[in-house]
Amino acid sequence: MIEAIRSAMDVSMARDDNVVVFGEDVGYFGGVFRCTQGLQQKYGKSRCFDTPISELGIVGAAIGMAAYGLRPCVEVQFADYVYPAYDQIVSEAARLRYRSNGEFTCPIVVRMPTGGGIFGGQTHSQSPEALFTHVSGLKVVVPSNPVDAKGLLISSIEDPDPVIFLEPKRLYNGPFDGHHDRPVTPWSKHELGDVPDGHFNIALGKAAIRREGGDVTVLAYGTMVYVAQAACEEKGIDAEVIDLRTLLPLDLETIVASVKKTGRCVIVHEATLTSGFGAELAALVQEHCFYHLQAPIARVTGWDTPYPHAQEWDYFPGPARVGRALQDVMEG
Amino acid sequence: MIEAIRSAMDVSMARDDNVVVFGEDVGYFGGVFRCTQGLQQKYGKSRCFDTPISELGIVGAAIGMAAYGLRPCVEVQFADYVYPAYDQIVSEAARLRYRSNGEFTCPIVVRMPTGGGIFGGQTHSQSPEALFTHVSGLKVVVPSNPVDAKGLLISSIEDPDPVIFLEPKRLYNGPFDGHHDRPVTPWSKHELGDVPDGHFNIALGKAAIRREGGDVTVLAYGTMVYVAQAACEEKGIDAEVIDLRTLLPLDLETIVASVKKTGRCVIVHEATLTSGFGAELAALVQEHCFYHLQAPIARVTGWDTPYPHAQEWDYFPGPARVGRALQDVMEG
Amino acid sequence: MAGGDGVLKFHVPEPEVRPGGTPDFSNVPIPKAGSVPRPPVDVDPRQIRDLAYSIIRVLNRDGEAVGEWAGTLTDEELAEGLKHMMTLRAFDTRMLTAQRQGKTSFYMQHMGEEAVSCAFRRALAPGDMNFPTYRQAGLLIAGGYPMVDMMNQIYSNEADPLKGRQLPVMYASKEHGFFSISGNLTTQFPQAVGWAMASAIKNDTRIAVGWVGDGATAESDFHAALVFASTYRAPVILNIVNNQWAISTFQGIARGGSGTFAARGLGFGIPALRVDGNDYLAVHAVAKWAVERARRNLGPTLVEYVTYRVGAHSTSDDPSAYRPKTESDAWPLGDPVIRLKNHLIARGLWSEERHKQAEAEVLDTVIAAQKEAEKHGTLHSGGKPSTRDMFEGVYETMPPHLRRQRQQAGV
Amino acid sequence: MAGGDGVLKFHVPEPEVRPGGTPDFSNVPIPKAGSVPRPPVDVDPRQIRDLAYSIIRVLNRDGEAVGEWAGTLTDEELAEGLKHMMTLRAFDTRMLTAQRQGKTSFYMQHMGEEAVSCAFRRALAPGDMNFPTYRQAGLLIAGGYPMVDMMNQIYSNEADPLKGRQLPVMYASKEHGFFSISGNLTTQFPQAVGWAMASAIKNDTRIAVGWVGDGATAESDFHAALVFASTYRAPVILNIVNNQWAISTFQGIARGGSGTFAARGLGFGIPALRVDGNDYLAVHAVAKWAVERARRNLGPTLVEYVTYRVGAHSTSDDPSAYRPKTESDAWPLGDPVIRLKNHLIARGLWSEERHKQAEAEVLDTVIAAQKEAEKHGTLHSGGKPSTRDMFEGVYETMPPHLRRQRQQAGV
Ligand SMILES: Cc1ncc(C[n+]2csc(CCOP(=O)(O)OP(=O)(O)O)c2C)c(N)n1
Ligand SMILES: Cc1ncc(C[n+]2csc(CCOP(=O)(O)OP(=O)(O)O)c2C)c(N)n1
Ligand SMILES: [Mg+2]
Ligand SMILES: [Mg+2]
Repeated sequence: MIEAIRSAMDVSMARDDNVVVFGEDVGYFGGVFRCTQGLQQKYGKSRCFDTPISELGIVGAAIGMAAYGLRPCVEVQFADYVYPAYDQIVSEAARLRYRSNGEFTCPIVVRMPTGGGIFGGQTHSQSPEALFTHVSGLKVVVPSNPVDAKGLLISSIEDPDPVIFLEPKRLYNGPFDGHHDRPVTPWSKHELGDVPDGHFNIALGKAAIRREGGDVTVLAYGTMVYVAQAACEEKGIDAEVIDLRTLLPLDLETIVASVKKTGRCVIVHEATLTSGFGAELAALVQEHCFYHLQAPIARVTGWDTPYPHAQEWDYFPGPARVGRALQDVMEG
Repeated sequence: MIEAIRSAMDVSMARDDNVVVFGEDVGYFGGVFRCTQGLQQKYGKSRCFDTPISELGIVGAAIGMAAYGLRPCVEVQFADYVYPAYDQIVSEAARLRYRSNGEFTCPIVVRMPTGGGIFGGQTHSQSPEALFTHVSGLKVVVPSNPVDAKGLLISSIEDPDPVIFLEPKRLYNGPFDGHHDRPVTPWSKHELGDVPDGHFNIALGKAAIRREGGDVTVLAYGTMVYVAQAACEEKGIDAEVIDLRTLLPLDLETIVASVKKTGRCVIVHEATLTSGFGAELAALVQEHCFYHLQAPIARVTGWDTPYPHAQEWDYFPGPARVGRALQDVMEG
Repeated sequence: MAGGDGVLKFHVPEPEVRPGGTPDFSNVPIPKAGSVPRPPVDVDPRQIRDLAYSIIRVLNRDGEAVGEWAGTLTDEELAEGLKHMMTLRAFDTRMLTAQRQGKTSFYMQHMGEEAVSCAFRRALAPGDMNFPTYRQAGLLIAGGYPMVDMMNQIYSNEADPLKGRQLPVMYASKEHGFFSISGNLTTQFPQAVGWAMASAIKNDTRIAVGWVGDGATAESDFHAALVFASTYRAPVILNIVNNQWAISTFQGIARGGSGTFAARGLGFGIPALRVDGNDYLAVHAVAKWAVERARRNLGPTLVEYVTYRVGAHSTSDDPSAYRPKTESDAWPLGDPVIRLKNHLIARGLWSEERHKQAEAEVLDTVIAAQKEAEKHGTLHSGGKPSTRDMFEGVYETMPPHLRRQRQQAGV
Repeated sequence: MAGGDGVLKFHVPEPEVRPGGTPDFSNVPIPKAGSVPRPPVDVDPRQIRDLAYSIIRVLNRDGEAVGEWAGTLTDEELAEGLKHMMTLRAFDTRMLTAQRQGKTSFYMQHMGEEAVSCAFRRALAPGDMNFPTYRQAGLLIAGGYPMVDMMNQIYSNEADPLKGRQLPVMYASKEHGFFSISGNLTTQFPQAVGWAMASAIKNDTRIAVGWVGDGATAESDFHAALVFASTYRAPVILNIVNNQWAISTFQGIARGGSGTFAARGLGFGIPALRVDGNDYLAVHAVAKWAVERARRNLGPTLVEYVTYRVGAHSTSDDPSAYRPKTESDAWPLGDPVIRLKNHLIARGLWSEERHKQAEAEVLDTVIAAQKEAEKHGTLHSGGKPSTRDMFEGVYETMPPHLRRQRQQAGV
């Protein structure tokens, strides 16, 4: 997935010289996850460069650049470190078009690795997507595979509005399904790891059905798409697994059609439960599918604690927990 | 309500000289809403003082002071300006006890005026509570009347953990019910405006039933408690109105008991809809009361736009909108 | 509160006087006009550290322009500058009254600080971009932005260019080099640096200007701006308007022990100048110097304008609660309008009579604009932006959930 | 990328050399040991601005302690200091290996920077509080915190004082004046100032110390800390450990055009000193000076320690991708352990033989601690903190929703 993300930036930089890429360690070194490797060499230091360790400065400068007419695609080294930039994102990037009635706009992308599963402890594992989905004016994207990562990132860079682009770092090397004791299959062996060269778009705001099924709808994104699929296989449940891909704006239509068909719904995310994005999903599903629901909507999520180091796999909502919830909902 | 809040700090400072109060303009001047008026005079500049305009610094310093053993109660001038302090709140205050296994703790209160209705435009009107309810380790309190404001603030100051204390500024002078074209009754004429002298507690985590009813449960907090009550009166609906008071931890028991009784639920808040706290409430209610619900849970909230200036009353979820939702749910 | 021997004591800075006391600025060192030399623009910043602790002044007490910084403006420009300041002052007076009359919710005036934004604006070229705060409307007035549009914005009326979405005075105009004002302090400062970086990345010639108040320098964005400006040698001017007060807190709370705000630049190797903000000529001369530096790839400049906020912080504020009512009379740098007027009179280019006449003309223009604006409505009466407008412009294309909500709202 | 005439150019700082090049520190001015005078602690900060641009050094090339900053430590203290640094180095070596053996997930070493935290620790009194980063374990080693407990934390084992909740090396000990380390850079800096303010508010005598890396000074929290420290004259020492590198970015990216990090303090009127961070004696002397200032209500001090990160940033990093492999050999300030060793030998207090013996002893102690720790398990084997522990301590009292979740988890 790293190559796909890099390729998205490469393609975008080649097509539009207003696209600039910067962040901590992204220039000469190519990023701690190597997502920007080679871009400085190829496009020069004016197009891809290292920044001081100031997420506020990175996003603040990006907003100014966007107001000038550039299309900055910046990296926050870990999603856990986005908070210093939160004011610039919420009060500025998200509001600029509205408050200036379009005099100034803010086509920026803020990329950040998200999620746990790498023994990163509480400050290298967080999933803060719900802190952005509450902010009018932002778009929030979470790819689950290389093809999507590339197509969605290109669309995000070309989008006229600010996009928060969360990259599940546990997926960088393969479709991790939560079975941490088994080796992960590399993307090269996966259909969605076969990334087309050159430019292509995947539209923001469109979900993808990863597994069709009739008995229950599973709503997931990022790493949880694979965890959910594994749980369905293991339990032998005829579940429909929807990969949301974009959380804001949300593809409500696809969700509602599926739940109306299945009558049951399980929501899975790695972020903590309370006020997580699953809450919004549950609220919407019950609102739009109330008369079709045969059981309460279940949420399987990270617990409401900071992400622990040693107890990583007790914390992570793996296939066993998802499987139990599926069963409960089927029996509910 | 301003006097009640001031009295809570006064009482707490008198009882415990580890309680210190500071923030922008809170010292000599007594705060732009006058909530700290007289405290510097009474307790001296070491206990109540002005700070530089740095919300990050205010909360960061408060965390250090709390680690030392003080109990800082700080003011952020408007909730809209809390974002520069967001990293200190989320990554530090909320995590300190957990990550240090109790070696260091963080008994701080961050007070801030919240909500709109004063023609304050997008940066003096926001209701960011959901950005805090997603953060494990925080408590989130929203009082709706002077008695509660005092009792809850005293409890917050005495709480061993960090508390975000949101003061609906539209309630400072009286129980505003959303009828902006009518004069607001002052608190002196309201039962809950009669604030006892001296020390008393209202426990965090306990909701209050403001209006008993059998047909539908309305979940609200802050200003919306009065809007909801007005809507129920006007529509003549036998609704039970629950004032949540504390959003985190939530009094789920009271909520579930009520919805199981009424079979219907309307949630009201001023914050934007998507990923607002209403989403969490809806998710919980459908989970715990699924088999009792007779209609979809409705949310009446601020629209998913920044808070506009001129269109304030089109934006504000007033009694008319709440009334319509009540009717819909009754018919649902 | 002072501790006993050997124990720590807590220090909180206090202004010299509080209400009831006698205003006293005798501790503020004011160098003689013309006494501060003007270094070449490519000077090594280390050679001019002193400029961060002094005050560059051009107009002396007799209204003469003296010293090396004098002479950057023609007679016509000076006369026009006076008119700009007078216009801004008249504009403020009318809008303050309008607010009191309930025609809008809020207003923020510039009294005493008119020279800063009006004179600075003159040093810029078309295409340069300001990232202002709420107290630089002089940039618009001096830049020829229509007053009617400003008023339409203040009234949130049907002709408001911002469609009623923003608090009064939060103007935005790309064409006039005026970035959208934010209610959140200091966020514009790193944005200005980013804009300047973009201009350098594109090998453009346009420069950016960031503006911030004394109080707002304490915000973290200030640091990010200086770090990025210093590292990338951005073509940006970072302006600090030190009008002595934040809201109720005097400048010492934000400044701490550093003596001046300009000094903040020294830690970043950024040339830092302090200038008499009530001296139209000095402001212009310093602005010109800094603009030339930026334009010539010499990097950022930090400028502190020493001035005084004569009025209330905003219409929501009453300064008599925290400072002596007569403090502004004691302010040693005088009034910018009177000082420029006296200069023109001293040079035989102006007279008291002509000034009165100009005042009347300016007032007429402002009143005419106001009448025109009020045709489009004021906040609570007449035409207003639509509820539909409220749902527009959150994104370029309205997403489905907002369409649903607009529908629910029935508009 | 340089633009043509008259157009703007974008500047990005670059280190002198990259992999493949020959390391070169010839542009780093190194003042002679003993050449920087020691001012009285109550000096006016304005008198000592030069100290922010120089380097205070005590040990000269011949291993002699020279100049006004010499003489703050007894022979025994020096010998003990050497042992502390050797212990820290041995500890690092063992833990690096343990990480490679899969006994833990992550480790961060101190190679080359041992003098900074070890010598500083000596200048503190019981009750003082450090707000460290992840590269000051010397504070614990020199402060007598049990190595076994450090290892238990690193292993996240059943005896981990932090119950497996934290990433390795994120220690916390109130008793040992070591605030809980955060993974988020620089957040501790304003907290240190707050702690110091609290101590002053309570008329206590204890002081606080904030620690930050060169790269992390760019974060906004740095500014907040300096603003608050300056305004309230907090009894705090603000330490910047400049080890030349952040992760892959050299110090020039964070520092920009200011020449030094110490210079940042000048804009706040805070005395700022720069010291040879590889000189145990110099670090201690400067620490003592700053501690005395804080204790005597003279306010904050900013200190920049000039040192070099010899190892990788962390076990997740490989520096050969961004700097010449031999760069550390060229570092002009030498190795802190060897320099102190040579000093003791020069003074006849130590010998090569004795050193070898001490090395062996130190290693034995570390190995013994490691054996002890491993009895309690390592990250993936043996005893570990319980799943129940995971749910505890989010709040003092577990709220109902966490109780429900713990129940769901079946623990
Ligand atoms: C982030 C943030 N915090 C607080 C405020 C509230 N506030 C508005 S203006 C102001 C004072 C600013 O003072 P200064 O920077 O000196 O500017 P001046 O008003 O004097 O021009 C304050 C505290 C705000 N708007 N934004
Ligand atoms: C807020 C935040 N942003 C980014 C990071 C990732 N990060 C961890 S250490 C580091 C480099 C710090 O360099 P420096 O301050 O020089 O300290 P050193 O490692 O050299 O001791 C970075 C970028 C982080 N931990 N926190
Ligand atoms: Mg001011
Ligand atoms: Mg470093």
